[in-house]
Amino acid sequence: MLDAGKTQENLLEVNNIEVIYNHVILVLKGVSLSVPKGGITALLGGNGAGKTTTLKAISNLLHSERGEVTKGSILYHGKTVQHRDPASLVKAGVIQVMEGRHCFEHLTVEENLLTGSYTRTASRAEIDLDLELVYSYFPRLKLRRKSQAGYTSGGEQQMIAIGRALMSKPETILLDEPSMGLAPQLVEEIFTIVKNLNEEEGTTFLLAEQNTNVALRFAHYGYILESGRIVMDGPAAELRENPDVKEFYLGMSDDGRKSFRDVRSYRRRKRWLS
Amino acid sequence: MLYREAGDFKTSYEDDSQTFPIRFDRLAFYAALVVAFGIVPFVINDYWANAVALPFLIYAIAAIGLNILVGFCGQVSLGTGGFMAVGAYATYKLMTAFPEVNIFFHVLIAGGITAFVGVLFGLPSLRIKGFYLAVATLAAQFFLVWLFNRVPWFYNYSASGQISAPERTVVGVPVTGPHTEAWATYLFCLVFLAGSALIARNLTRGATGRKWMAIRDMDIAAEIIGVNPLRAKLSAFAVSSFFIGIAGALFFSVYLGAVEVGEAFGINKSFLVLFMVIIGGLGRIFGSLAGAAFLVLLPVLLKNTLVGTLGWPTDLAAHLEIMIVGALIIVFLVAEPHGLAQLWRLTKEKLRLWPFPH
Amino acid sequence: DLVFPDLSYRTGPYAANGIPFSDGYQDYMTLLNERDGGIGGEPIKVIECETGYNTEKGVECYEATKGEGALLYQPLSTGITYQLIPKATADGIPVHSMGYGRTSAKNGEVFHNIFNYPANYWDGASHAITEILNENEGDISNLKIALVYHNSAYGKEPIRTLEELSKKHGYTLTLLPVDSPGQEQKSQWLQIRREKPDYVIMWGWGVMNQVAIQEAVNIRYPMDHFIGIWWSGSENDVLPAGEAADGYKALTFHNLGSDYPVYDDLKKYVVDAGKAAGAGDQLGTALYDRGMYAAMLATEAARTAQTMYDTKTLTPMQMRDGMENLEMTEAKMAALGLPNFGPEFKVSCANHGGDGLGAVAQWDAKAKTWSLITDYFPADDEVLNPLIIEDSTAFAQENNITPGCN
Amino acid sequence: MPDQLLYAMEVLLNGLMAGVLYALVALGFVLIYKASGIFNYAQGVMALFAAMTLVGIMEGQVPFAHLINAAFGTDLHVFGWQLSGLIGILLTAVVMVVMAWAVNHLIFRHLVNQEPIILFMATIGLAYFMEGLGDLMWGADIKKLDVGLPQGINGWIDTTTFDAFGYGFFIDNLDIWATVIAAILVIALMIFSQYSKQGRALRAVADDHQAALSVGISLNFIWVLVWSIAGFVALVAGIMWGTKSGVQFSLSLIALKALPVLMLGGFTSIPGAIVGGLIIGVGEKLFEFAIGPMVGGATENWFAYVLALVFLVFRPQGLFGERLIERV
Amino acid sequence: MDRSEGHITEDGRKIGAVMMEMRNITLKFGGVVAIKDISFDIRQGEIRAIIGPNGAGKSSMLNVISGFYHPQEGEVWYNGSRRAPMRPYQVARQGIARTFQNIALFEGMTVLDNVMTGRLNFMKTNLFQQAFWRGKAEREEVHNREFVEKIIDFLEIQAIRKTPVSRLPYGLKKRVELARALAAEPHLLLLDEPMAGMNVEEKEDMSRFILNANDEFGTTIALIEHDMGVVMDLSDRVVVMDYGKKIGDGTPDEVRNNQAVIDAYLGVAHD
Ligand SMILES: Nc1ncnc2c1ncn2[C@@H]1O[C@H](COP(=O)(O)OP(=O)(O)OP(=O)(O)O)[C@@H](O)[C@H]1O
Ligand SMILES: Nc1ncnc2c1ncn2[C@@H]1O[C@H](COP(=O)(O)OP(=O)(O)OP(=O)(O)O)[C@@H](O)[C@H]1O
Ligand SMILES: [Mg+2]
Ligand SMILES: [Mg+2]
Repeated sequence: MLDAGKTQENLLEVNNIEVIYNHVILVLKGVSLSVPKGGITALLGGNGAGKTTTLKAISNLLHSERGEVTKGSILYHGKTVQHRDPASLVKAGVIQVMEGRHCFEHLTVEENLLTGSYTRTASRAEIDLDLELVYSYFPRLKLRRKSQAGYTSGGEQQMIAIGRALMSKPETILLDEPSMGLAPQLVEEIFTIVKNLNEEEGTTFLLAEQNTNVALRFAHYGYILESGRIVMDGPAAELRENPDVKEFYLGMSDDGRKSFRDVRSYRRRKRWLS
Repeated sequence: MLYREAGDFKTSYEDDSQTFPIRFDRLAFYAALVVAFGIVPFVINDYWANAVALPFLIYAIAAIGLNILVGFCGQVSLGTGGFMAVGAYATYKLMTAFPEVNIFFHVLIAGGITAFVGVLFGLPSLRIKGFYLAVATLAAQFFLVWLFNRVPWFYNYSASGQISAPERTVVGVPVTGPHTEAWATYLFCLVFLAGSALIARNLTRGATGRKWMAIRDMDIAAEIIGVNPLRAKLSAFAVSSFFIGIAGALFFSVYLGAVEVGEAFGINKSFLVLFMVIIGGLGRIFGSLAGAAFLVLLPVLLKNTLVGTLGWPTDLAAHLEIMIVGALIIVFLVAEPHGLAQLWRLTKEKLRLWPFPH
Repeated sequence: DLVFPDLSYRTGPYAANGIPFSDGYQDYMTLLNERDGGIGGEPIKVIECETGYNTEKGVECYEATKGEGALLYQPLSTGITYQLIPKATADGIPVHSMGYGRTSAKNGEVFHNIFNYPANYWDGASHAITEILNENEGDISNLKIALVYHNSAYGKEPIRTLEELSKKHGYTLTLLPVDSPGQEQKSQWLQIRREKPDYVIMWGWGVMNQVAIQEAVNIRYPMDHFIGIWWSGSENDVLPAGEAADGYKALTFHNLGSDYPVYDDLKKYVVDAGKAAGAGDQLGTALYDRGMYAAMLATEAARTAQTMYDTKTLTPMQMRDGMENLEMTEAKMAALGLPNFGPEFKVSCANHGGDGLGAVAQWDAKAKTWSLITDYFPADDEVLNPLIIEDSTAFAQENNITPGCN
Repeated sequence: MPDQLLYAMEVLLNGLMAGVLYALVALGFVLIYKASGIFNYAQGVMALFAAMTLVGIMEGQVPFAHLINAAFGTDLHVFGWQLSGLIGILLTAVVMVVMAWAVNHLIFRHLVNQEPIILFMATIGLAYFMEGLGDLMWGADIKKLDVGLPQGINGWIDTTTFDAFGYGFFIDNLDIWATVIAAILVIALMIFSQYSKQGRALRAVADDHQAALSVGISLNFIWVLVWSIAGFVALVAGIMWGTKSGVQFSLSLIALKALPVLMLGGFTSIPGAIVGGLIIGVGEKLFEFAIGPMVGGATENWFAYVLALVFLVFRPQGLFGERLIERV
Repeated sequence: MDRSEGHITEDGRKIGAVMMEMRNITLKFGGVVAIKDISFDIRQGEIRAIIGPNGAGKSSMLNVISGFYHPQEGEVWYNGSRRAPMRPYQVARQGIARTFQNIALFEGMTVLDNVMTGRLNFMKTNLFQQAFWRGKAEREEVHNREFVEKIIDFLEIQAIRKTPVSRLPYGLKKRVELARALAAEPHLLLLDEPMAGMNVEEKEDMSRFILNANDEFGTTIALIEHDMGVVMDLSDRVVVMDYGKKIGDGTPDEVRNNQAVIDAYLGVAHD
C-alpha cells in the first residue's frame, strides 16, 4: 500500500515551475513534483511556503489572482494543462478544494453541494444518492441544508467545500488544508474519507496540509516545500522518521511532545533554506 | 538600477510616515511643484488654461474628493454632479450677496455648505450598501439638479435660469468674469488643488484615513474594532463633498463663468469624475491627479490628432474618440485594475529590480 | 482668409439636429468659395469644431479657434452662448446666437458683441400668441393655453413673456415641464387630455419633440392647435409620428424647403462636386435651411463690413461693425438666389435683434414638407421691450457696463 | 365616480404600463448582475445599439458607410433591400450574441475575481465604446423603427370606460403590447433561472468567481450565455422604446429609468424587476399627478429615486433582493 | 477549590475576580438555536478556552460578547455591572478586542496600517487637527506608532510592516490580526481559532505570543481552538459547548476526563 506511489504511473507531473504574482512577486522558484495515479500525495510546509500557489497553478486558478506560471510545465495524463481553463480541467477530472472555504454565500448548503455536480451528466437520482453520501459524511450539513451557506459556521463551511468537491466525482482532488478549523474528531473523519475514496474509488489526492501529523499518517508520499522550493521529499513513512521533520513539523523532540506552555522559554528556528 | 531606494534609511517615525519616503520621488515632487508654480504661469496661454489646465485642476480636486469617499471609504457615489452644483450655486449666491468678501472665502464656504449637504445625503449609507447605495446617491444627483432648476431664488430670479459669475478679484487681479488672465485663473485653481491634495493626504495618512479604509475593507470588522461607522462614513461624506463643492465652485466661477445646472452638472459629470478616480486608482491621491489628467488630456489629444493632424471629419473623429476613450478605459482596467497609480507603482518595482526580471 | 468657426454637434443627444444645421452652414460658405471665390474675392475658411452640445467642449472649441482669426461665432447652443458672452466680449469677437441664446442681448447698448437677429425666444412666444389671436378673431380671453417645455433654462425662456401676455389678453396659461431628455411624457399628455387646453405651445428640443408629437397624436390632440417653437419644427420631430402629424405648426424666422435658385448652385458646386460637409442628404430640411440662412447672414454682414472699411480681410471688430450695420432686403436675398427666404430687417446698435419678425409653418405629412402659412409678422414689442430693458440693465449693473452706443 | 378619482385611476393604469416599460430595461440589468455581480451600466446603450442595428438591417444600410466613404472616397449608403421586422429581429439577435461573445472574450474574461466597482467601470467603458460604435456603424440621425407594433389610444378601452364612467381611459396600444411581451419574458426567464442547472450556476458565479471556476463552472460559457440573453432583452426594450420615441441617442438614457426599479425590486430578482417597475411607474405618475403641480412639476426624474431610496432605508436589499450577508 | 476571590496559578500568574459573566444567554437565528441558555464567566487574568464541535455556537458566543449579536435572552455582566445592549464599537471602547475565525483584516491596507487601526480608540485629535497634521496630530501619530512598533517587534512581523496584507500567507495574516487586537491594549482579548491552518512550529510561536500577552500585559484571554494540545496546555479553564448547550466547564483536566465531552467532541480521550 505504502509503495503505491512508486509503482503506478504518474497522473500529474509538475516540472520545475516558477510562479509570479502581479508580474513582480516571485513565489515558486522551481517546484517539481509528481502525483502517482491512485496515490495520496502530501504537500507540506509552513505558512507562505507556496502550497496554495502550487495547487492553484495546477488547477489554473492562478489567472484569476493575477499570477502566472512563467517557467516549467504541468502535465496531466501526460498532456500539458497550462492553457486550459479551470472549468475544462474539472471536466477532465481535476478539482480543487480551495483554502479558506469559499462557499457560495447566497446559495443554500444543499445548492452549494449541488453546484459540485455541475459538470456531471448523471441523472438526478444518481446525484441525489451522492448527496445522501455527502450528508452521511457530514450529518451536520444535513441539519443545515436549507440555510444560506454564508450563515453557517466556519467548520460547516469547510465541510461544504469538501462535500462540494466530492459531488463532482473527480479523478483527482487537490485538497488545500482540509483540516483547517475542523474539530479534532472531524479531522480524523475527513482523512478517513480521503483514505476510503482513495482505496475504494481509486481517487488520487494531492493535499496541502499544515497538520503534518495527520497528513503523514494518511499520505503515501510527501513533499516539503519551503519558500517556494521543494526541500525534501520521500515516502510518508520515511519522512515521519526524519529527525528534522519530527522536530519542526511534528513538534516532537527526543523526550516526546513538549507542552505549548514551555515554548515561552525558548525559540527554535532552523530552516533548510531561509 | 534606474530607480533606487536603497540607502534611504529612516531614523524617526516622522520621516517614515512622510508622503514621499523615497528620495527620488521626493525630488520629482519638488520639481513638479517648481514647474507648476514657477514656470507654467509664465508660459500658459488662454487655450492651454481653458482647454486643459483649468479643467484638469478642477477635476483633480473633484476626483480627490470622490476618491476619499469611494477609494478610501468604499462608499460608491454617483451624486458628484449634484454636489458640484451645490458648490457652484453656493458660490454664486455668496458672490452676489456679499460682493465685498474675497472670492477665496466664498469658494471655501461653498465647500462647507456642500459638505453639509453631502452629510445629509450620506445618512442613508448607514443602511444601504454597495451598488444600492450608488444608485441611491443618484437621488441626490437628480433631486439637487431639479431643485436648482426649479427654485428661482438660487439663480437670483434671472430670466434664463442660468447663473453667470460676476468679476471678482484676488489682490486686485481678476480671477472670475470676462477680464481674467490665463495665469491668474490657473494659479487660483492650482492653489486650491495643492491645498486639497495636502489636506487629503494628511487626512488619509492618519487616524481618520485608517477609519475610512477600515470601513471600506470590512465594515463589520471595523465596527467591532471600535470604529463608529456613522461618524466614519459621514465624515467621509463631509470631507469628500467639501472638495467636490470647491471643485463645483471653481468650475462655475473660474472655468466656465456661466452654467446651467442640468447641462453642466448632470449625471455625466458624476460618471466622469468616478472614471477619473477609478482609472487613476482607488485610494490613491496621486491616482486622482493622474486620472484627471488622463481623462482631460486624452480627448483633447485625440481630437487634435484625428481632426487637426489627420484631417478627419469632426463627426467621425468624435465617434472614434469616444470609442477610443471607452476602449482605453477597458484596456487599462484589464492591464491593471487598480489604476494608473498602481501601474506606476509596479513600474517602479520593476525598475528597482531592473535589469533583472524579478 | 475670412475665418468662420463652426461649432457643430454631430454626436451626442442632439446630433440629429446638429448635423443638418452644420451642413447648411458649411455648404453655403463652400458655395461662396467655389462659385465666387469667397466674399468680395477673399476666400472663406470654415473651421469645424465638434462640441457635442457640451459646454465644456464648446469652451475648448472657442479657445482653440479664436487664435485662428475667428470672425464670428455661431455657438448653436444656449449654454455655450452664455459662456461666450463674457469671453467673446472681452476678446472683441462677435457672437451671433440666431433664434436662441440670451434674449436681452437684443439690447446692443449693453451687449456690444452679441447679436440675436432676426428673432429671439420672447419674440417667438409672442408670435405664438399672435397666431392664436389671429385664428380666434382677436379674442382669446377665455382660452386655455398649455406650454409644454423642456425643463431647462432654454425651455423656461417663454414663460415670463407668456405670463405678461396672458395679463394683456386674458387667457389662462398652464405650465407643463418635461424633464430632459423627455422620453416619458405620459403624465403631461394625460393632463392635456383631461384639461383639454385650446392650444398647446411647445418649447422642446431633441427627442422631447418627437415624443411630444407622438403623444399628441396618441391622445388625438388636434395637430393644428399645437404650435412649436422653431427648434421644435424640424423634419426629425414630425416624421416619426408619420401621417398623423399632419397639420402640426411650428414657428420660424426664415422660409423653408428647397425651392430656391441657390439650391441649384449648391447641388452643382458643392454636393455634386463632392464638397458637401455632410452626406449631402440634408438639403432642404428645415435645419439645413436654418444653417444656410445663418451662413448667409454671416457672409452678408462680412460683405457689409468689407464695404464699410473698404478692405477684403476683416478683423473681428470690423465684422462686428458689419453685423451692426447689416440690412437685409428682399433685393439682396433675391440676388443671392434666396428670394423671399427671410424677413427684411435692419440691425442697429440699439437693436441687435432685428425686428423680431416671424412666421408660422405647417407640416404637410403627405408631401413631407413644411410650408409657411402666414406672412412674417412682428412680435408684441410693447410687452417685450420693457422686459428686455429690465434684463439687460440688470446684466449691465452686475458687470459694470455703461450702456450706450459708441 | 368623481372626476378626480377617475383621473387618478387613469394615471394609475398608465403608471402601471410605464412601469412595465421600465421593467423591460431593468430585466437586462438583473440578469447580468445575477450571473456575475456585474452592474452593467451599458444595458441602456445595448438597447440603443440593438435598436439601431435592427433598423439598419431592416433598411439595408451599409454599416460603417460614413467611415468607409471618408476613408476610401466611395459613396456607399444602402444595400437596397428592405427586410421584414421578424427577419430583422432574428438577425439582430445574432448580432447581439456575437457582441456577447466579444464582450466576454475581450473584457470580462480578463477581469475575473475583481472588485465589483472595477467591473462596473468596465461596463461604463463598454457603454462609451458601443455608443461610438453604434453611431459609426449606423449614423447619428434619428431613425424611425416600425416592426408593426400598433401605437396610439386603444379605442375599445376608451369607449368601454366611457360608457361605464362617462370618462374614457387612455391606454396606449403599444403599452399593452409591452405588457404582454414583458410578461412572457419574465416568465421564461424565471423558469430558466429557477429550474435549470444554469440558473444555479449563475448565482454561484455571482457569489464567488473563483469558487465557481473551481467546481468547473465555465465563466466563459455562463457569461456569454447571460450577455446574449441580456442582449436580447435589450433588443426587446430597444424595440419598445424605439417605436415610442424613434431610435436615437437618448434611447440609451432609459437605463436611468431602470435603476430605481432595480433598487426597489432588488438587483438579483427577476420578479423584482417587474414589481419594482410597477411600483415606480405608479408611484412617479401618481406623485406627478397629485403633488407635481404644487412643486412645479417635472418631478419624475428624481421622485423615482427618492422613493426607492426611502424604501431601501427600511429594506436595504430591495423587495426581493438577496439579503446582504453580514458575518464575521 | 474556591476561586471566588481569585488565586495564583501554578506558574505564578495571578487570576483575579470575575471580569465578564454571561448569564443564561440564548441566541436564535430564525429556527436555529445557536446558543441555548448558557452561563459562564471569565476571570481577570485567566486564559479561558471555549471548545466544542463545529457549529456548536462558539463563534456566536464571541459575537455576543463583542456586541455583534444580540441575544434574545440573558444578560452580559462586565466588570461587575450589567451591560446594556450596545453597538460593537462601544464594546470595543470598553477594552474588548478580538480576532476573527475567517480573518477579518483590512485587505487594502499595509500591515502597519492594520495594526495602527487597533490604536484608533487612543487617537483623540479631531478632523481639523488631522487635516493640518503638523503639531498635535503628528505627535499623536508618532506616539501611537511607537507603541505599535513594540507590538510589531513582539510578534516578529517587522519585515512585513509595509506589505499590503492581501499578499500575506494565511498564517502571517493571523499574526497580524493578533497584533491589531493587542495594539488596542485590551482588558479582554477574544481569540477565535488563532492557530487554525498553522503547523506545529507556528502554533508554538502563537502560543508564546498569547502567553506573553497574558503575562506581560496582564490581558485576560478567551480562546476558541480546535487543537486540543494547545487548549489543554494554555488554558486555565475550559467551557465546552455542544450545539448550543454547555456540556462541561472546568480545568483542562476536569474537562478532558468528562465523559460527555469525550462523546461529543474529543472522540477519544486525549492525552
Ligand atoms: N495574490 C497574491 N498576490 C501576491 N502575492 C501572493 C498572492 N497570493 C500569495 N502570495 C504570496 O505567495 C507566497 C505563497 O503563498 P501561498 O498562499 O501559496 O502559501 P501557503 O503555503 O499556501 O501558505 P498557508 O499555509 O499560509 O496557506 C506568500 O508569500 C504570499 O505572500
Ligand atoms: N447570523 C447567523 N444566521 C443564521 N445562523 C447562524 C448565524 N450565525 C451562526 N449561525 C449558526 O449558528 C450555529 C453556530 O455557529 P458558530 O459560528 O457560532 O459555530 P462555531 O461553534 O464557531 O463553529 P466552528 O467551530 O465551525 O467555527 C451554526 O450552525 C451556524 O450555522
Ligand atoms: Mg495555503
Ligand atoms: Mg467558529
